[in-house]
Amino acid sequence: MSALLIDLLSWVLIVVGGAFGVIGGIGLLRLPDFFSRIHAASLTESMCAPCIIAGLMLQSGMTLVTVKLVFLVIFLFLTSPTAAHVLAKAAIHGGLDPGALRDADAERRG
Amino acid sequence: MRGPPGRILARRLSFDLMDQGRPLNRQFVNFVLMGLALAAVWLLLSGLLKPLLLGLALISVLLCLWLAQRMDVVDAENHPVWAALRYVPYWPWLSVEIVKSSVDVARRVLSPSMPISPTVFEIRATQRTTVGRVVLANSITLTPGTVTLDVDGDRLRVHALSRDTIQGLLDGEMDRRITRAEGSLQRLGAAKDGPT
Amino acid sequence: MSFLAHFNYYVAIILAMIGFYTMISRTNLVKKVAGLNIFQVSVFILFISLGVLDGGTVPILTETHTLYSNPLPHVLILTAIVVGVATTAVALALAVRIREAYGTVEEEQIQAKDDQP
Amino acid sequence: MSAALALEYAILVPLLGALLIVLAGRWPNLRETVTLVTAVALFAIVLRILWALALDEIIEITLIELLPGLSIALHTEPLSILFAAVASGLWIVTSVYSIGYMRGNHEQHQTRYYAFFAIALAGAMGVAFSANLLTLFVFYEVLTLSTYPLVAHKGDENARRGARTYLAILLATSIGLMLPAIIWTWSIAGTLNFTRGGILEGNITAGLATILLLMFVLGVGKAAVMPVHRWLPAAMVAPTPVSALLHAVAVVKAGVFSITKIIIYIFGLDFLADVPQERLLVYLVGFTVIAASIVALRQNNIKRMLAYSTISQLSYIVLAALVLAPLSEIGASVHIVAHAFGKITLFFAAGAIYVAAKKTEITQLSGIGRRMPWTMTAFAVGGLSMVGVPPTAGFVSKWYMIAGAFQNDNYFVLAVLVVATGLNAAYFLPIIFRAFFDTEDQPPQKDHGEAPWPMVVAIVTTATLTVLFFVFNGPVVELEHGILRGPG
Amino acid sequence: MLALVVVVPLLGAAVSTLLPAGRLPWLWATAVSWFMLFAAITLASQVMDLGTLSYWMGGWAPPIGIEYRLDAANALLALLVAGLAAVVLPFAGRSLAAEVPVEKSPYLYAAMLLFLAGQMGIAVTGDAFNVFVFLEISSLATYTLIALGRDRRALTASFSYLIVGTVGATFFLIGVGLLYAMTGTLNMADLAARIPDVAATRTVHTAFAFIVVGICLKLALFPLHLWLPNAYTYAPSAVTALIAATATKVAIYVLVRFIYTVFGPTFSFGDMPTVYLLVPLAVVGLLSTSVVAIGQDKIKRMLAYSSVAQIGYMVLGIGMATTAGLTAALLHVFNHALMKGALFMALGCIAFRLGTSQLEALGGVGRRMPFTMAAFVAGGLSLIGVPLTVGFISKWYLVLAAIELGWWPIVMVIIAGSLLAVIYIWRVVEVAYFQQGESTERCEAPLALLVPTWVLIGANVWFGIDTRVTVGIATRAAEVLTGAGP
Amino acid sequence: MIAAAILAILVTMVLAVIRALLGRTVYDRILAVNVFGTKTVLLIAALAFWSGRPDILDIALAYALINFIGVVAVLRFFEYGAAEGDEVQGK
Ligand code: NA
Ligand code: NA
Repeated sequence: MSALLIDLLSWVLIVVGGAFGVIGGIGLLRLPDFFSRIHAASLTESMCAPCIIAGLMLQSGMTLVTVKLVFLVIFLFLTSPTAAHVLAKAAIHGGLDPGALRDADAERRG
Repeated sequence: MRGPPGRILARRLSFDLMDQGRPLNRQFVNFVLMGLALAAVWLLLSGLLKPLLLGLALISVLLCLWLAQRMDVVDAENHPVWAALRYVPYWPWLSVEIVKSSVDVARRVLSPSMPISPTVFEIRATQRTTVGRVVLANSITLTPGTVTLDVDGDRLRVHALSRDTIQGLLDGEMDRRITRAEGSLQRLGAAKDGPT
Repeated sequence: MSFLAHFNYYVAIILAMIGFYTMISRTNLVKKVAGLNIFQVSVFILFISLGVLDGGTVPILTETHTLYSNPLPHVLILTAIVVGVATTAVALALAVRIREAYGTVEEEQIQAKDDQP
Repeated sequence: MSAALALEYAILVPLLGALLIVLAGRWPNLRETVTLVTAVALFAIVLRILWALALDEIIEITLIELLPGLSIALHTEPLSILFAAVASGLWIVTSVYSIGYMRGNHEQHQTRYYAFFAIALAGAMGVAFSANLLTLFVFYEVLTLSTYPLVAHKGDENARRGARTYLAILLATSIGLMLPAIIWTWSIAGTLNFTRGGILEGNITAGLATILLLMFVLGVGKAAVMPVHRWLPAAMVAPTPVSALLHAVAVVKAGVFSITKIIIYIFGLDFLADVPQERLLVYLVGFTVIAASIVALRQNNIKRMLAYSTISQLSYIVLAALVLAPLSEIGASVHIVAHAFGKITLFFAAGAIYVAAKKTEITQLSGIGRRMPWTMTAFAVGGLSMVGVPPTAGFVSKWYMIAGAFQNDNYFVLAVLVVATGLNAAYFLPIIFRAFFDTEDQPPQKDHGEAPWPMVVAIVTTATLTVLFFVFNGPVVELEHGILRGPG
Repeated sequence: MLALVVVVPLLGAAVSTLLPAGRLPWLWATAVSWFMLFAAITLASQVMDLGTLSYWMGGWAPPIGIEYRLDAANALLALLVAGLAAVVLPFAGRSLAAEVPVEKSPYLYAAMLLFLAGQMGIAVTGDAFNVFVFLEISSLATYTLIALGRDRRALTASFSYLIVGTVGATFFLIGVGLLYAMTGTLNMADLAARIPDVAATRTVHTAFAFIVVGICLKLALFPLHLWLPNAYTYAPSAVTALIAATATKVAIYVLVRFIYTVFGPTFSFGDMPTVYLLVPLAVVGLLSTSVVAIGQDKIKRMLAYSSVAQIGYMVLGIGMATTAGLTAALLHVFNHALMKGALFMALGCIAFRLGTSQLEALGGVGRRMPFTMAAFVAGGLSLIGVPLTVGFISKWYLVLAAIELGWWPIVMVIIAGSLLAVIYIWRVVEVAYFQQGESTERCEAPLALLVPTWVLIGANVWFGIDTRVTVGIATRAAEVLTGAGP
Repeated sequence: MIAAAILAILVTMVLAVIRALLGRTVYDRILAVNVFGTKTVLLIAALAFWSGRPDILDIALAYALINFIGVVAVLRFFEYGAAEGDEVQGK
């Protein structure tokens, strides 16, 4: 019963992950400028990858394989934002304009 | 003796490994801890206990430590491993945030009209430790729809996919939670490393 | 079917061509190095694919599997990759030194600077 | 001193001399003494070897074995002893003359000059006593390289250009033709030793033999057979004693000597006799004789005229050798001596005229005979010897050449000899007449007499030798009959 | 011993990096090189009396394991590499101290030892893939060594050499890979045994083409030589002496080994048009690069071009496909190493004093540095091929081989090459001896440089007179390779 | 079912490649390449389960490492400006 449940859950996770991956890819194509595309990318990094890996974990159960998957997901979580950050910085340094700075405090009051 | 378990362990180690009465050497402790962490990683990844492989493991761990020491990435400051432990209570909330914003971004990407309004804005970070501030910046980047462009002092420059999603950040919910997580171990007497 | 039979060859050849073309056509030294790498990788792929057995699996011994693809090419290519990495490292180091000496890694500009001493 | 030892000394002594000359460089008198002593010693050594040969001792020594059957080895036979004797003997005279000339002209780098002169003599001795083609080639090149600094002696652009031509032609011919010819010989005969009757008979077709012979005749550039004669006029930039070395003592003699030796001991007279195409070479050389004489006829510069005369005289020797008759071979070898004596006299005279009167052109010589009687008399003797008029050495050799030509009924050669004699007379006699019987058109700027005494001594000696050889040629001719027996 | 000769320099390189900067690394490297010479001599003598030696790395049998294998051919090569190293390294001490900043010395000599290890490795290994690895080890060392040159052009020279060299090595690797695909082995002996069965396949033909072209890139056969002149010109003097003397020679050896042993003469010259590939290139390269050499006003560059020309001679001998030709080629490999080593070292002496190798700067050097210039002239005569020098011996054999085949035009080409050599050597001699320089005061090179240089000159004369050793080994090697002998 | 995941990943990779080719700015390309890289990691992981050889996961880890370093290195190169061949900063 619970085995079936776990299976089911893992399939769901994998499918969802896959779906978000594809959506991210579409975003990568559809979105108009570099800085918006970063968000599409982070969709595939922060959503797709964890979901799929989690699904796989449920597949493999309490084994070293799971541990490796854990390492994998931790590593991705540490690196992918760093990569995105470096990329954005480089782009700005390279002369891409992320857009004008809006007055944040005004926003908060409004 | 008071202090976090790691610190207590460390003090013990330092007393055993060094001649009595010497003041506790934090950097050395961090080395030992790092070494143990590396060894653990190796074991978990290889899962083999053949003497040859263990020997190789030892060699590579020592090599890593040597390199770390040459690059002096290991200093008296608290070890990221423990830093990571502090933020455990914060992770679930972050995960939920990620899921929510993912759905939102996905919606915007898929909807034919593509309702996006890219924005750049600044928020103020209230964390005292560098680690804390890094956690905030990375959390922002991790959550789809927002990315940290630049950190200078306590001001974070953020790019968002759409105006509507930034309210949460401006309210500083995430910032507050991180600061709390940071503080949560503080009460247990963590290292006082002021803002840099 | 014969096309698929030599699929790996075609891939290797195409990659080699790309790498070679990059090496020759680009005047930026770093891009030349990139081309060189692509060229080498094509050879690695060729080598590895030579060891494949249909139905064979990764040559990591376990109890459950019996049919492995030939490990020797993997070993050799591992060496070749190391050599390749070393070469790339030296090449990039040279590129950096050249940039310090000439202030550029563009061939024509270097040529120009040598011609007008 | 055993004869074999003497052979080695013949090469070592001049080299040692060169070393001592360099060491004594700072003290000119000592240096010149060393030169003279070495020259005399060498001549003595050669006489020792001559003596051994006269007693029919067979002397053959191997210095180095390069490859199996291929060695640097020395031996003696009549032809070589003749050449050696002439070269070493004339070296003494030339050294005396050099002292006068170099000091009289205040030349630079005299140490280098005497040192390389000695090395050149070592090379000449090596060529003379070489027992096989490889040895011949080695010392031939030693001679070439060691004379280069002598030709380039002045060091100005003009001298360097002349020396460049000299070296270029001699090396190009020797490396480009002689060396391949040698290697070819090796590959077909399996040996390079000079052997009586030759080593090629039966190993090579007549046609190829002609090509090989041509490669040798042109490859030995020092023989100055046209069209490889250009180096000789080019070398006129050298100081007169060097010209003497080139024209009389060593260099050109080494050339004709080598060719004669190759014809006799590599091809063999009998073998060549069966090679019809060999005539082609006879024509080529005959042409050289005539052409060179005509060119000489049209020169006004004394040394250039002498240079072209040398070219034609050398071709006499090659021509005689190619006639393949026993008597003509003797004529060839005797003419090596005769021409040496005559030509060195002429060059010494020319040098004396240059040092004393600073005159270089024939037209300037009017009436100089009265100011420099000894010199010009010697010049007359030398000239007559070139023409072949008794009582001079030239007559003897020409006699044997003509006799040889008759022996083989070779009327072409006969004709060449007659015409050439006429031409020689046509360019030597006028000079002699001009010198003695014309009157100076204008008096010279500085009133001069004879050149410094060492030069005069040298000139008179060589002139006397030229005359004496006419009378006492018996022993030499007798010795040269030995050619037909050949080495061991 | 067979393994030590490679392992010692490898470890030696590692040790060198740990040594303090200064003279110590140099002393260490020299010591290692002398050990290598000792080992090489022992091995060579063993080969000459016992025949082929074999050693399995780590006891693994081929084809999995790597076999080190020494016959007459690579014994000669090992002698050559070790001998040259043992002479050049003592020379390097003073010479490099003047050209390379001292703090680099540990890495400099580490690179030199790596280079030697690679060269030795190629010499002794019997494994095709191992050849590739060692080839790259020594090449990498060479790139870094060249880049140490004072002129910034050294960097670009090294870079283009790196690109070409790596492409060459990769071509070679492709060829080896294809051979492996066809035969399932990488051991040269096994390859030699198995190739005949598959010789007809297109794959083997492709493999042959890739290997030959790859090696020809490494050995700078015309027209693939364009990297060489700059590399030799801008490298530090001692480095140039070392690589000019050994690197291309080792590449030549690899070519010979593959054409004659691995593929075998019947395949290489029977099934493949090797002769029509190698001989024309050799001839054209020999003549054209000699002519180019005459035009150079930088003597180092002139000698570099002459090296390309000399490579032409060797390839010519290989292309003759006869025992005589191969003997000549191997002889010239050895002899040219001696003469070029000597010449570049003499040039190093000049550069050490005058700081340049420009022709016009040499006026009157004949008087200022008599012994150095004498060495240069002697080396030059050897290069020309004057008797009593090694140059004459190799030319003699080459011409004999050509005559044996009745290739008269080739004979003329060989001779012409010598004459061109006369011209470019004589340009130097004339300036050095018969032209006045602005300065005339004596500035002879220090003994530390002169002695090694003269040792090589001595070798030029010695092996030009006593040819038993060299000719003996070369003939034996040629017989082994062509299968004519045991 | 894993097949579905693999398929999805492949689709994503294709889309990324398209973006890499369309590019516009070099940074778009690098972004796409980075996505491609992380998807490769996932693909390897998925394949490990698909082929029943979880050992391959180590490769996935190694690849994740290389991918990250690669992207940073490339960015460093472009930030360094070597691609444009302008003067060296701070020299
Ligand atoms: Na590479
Ligand atoms: Na070379």
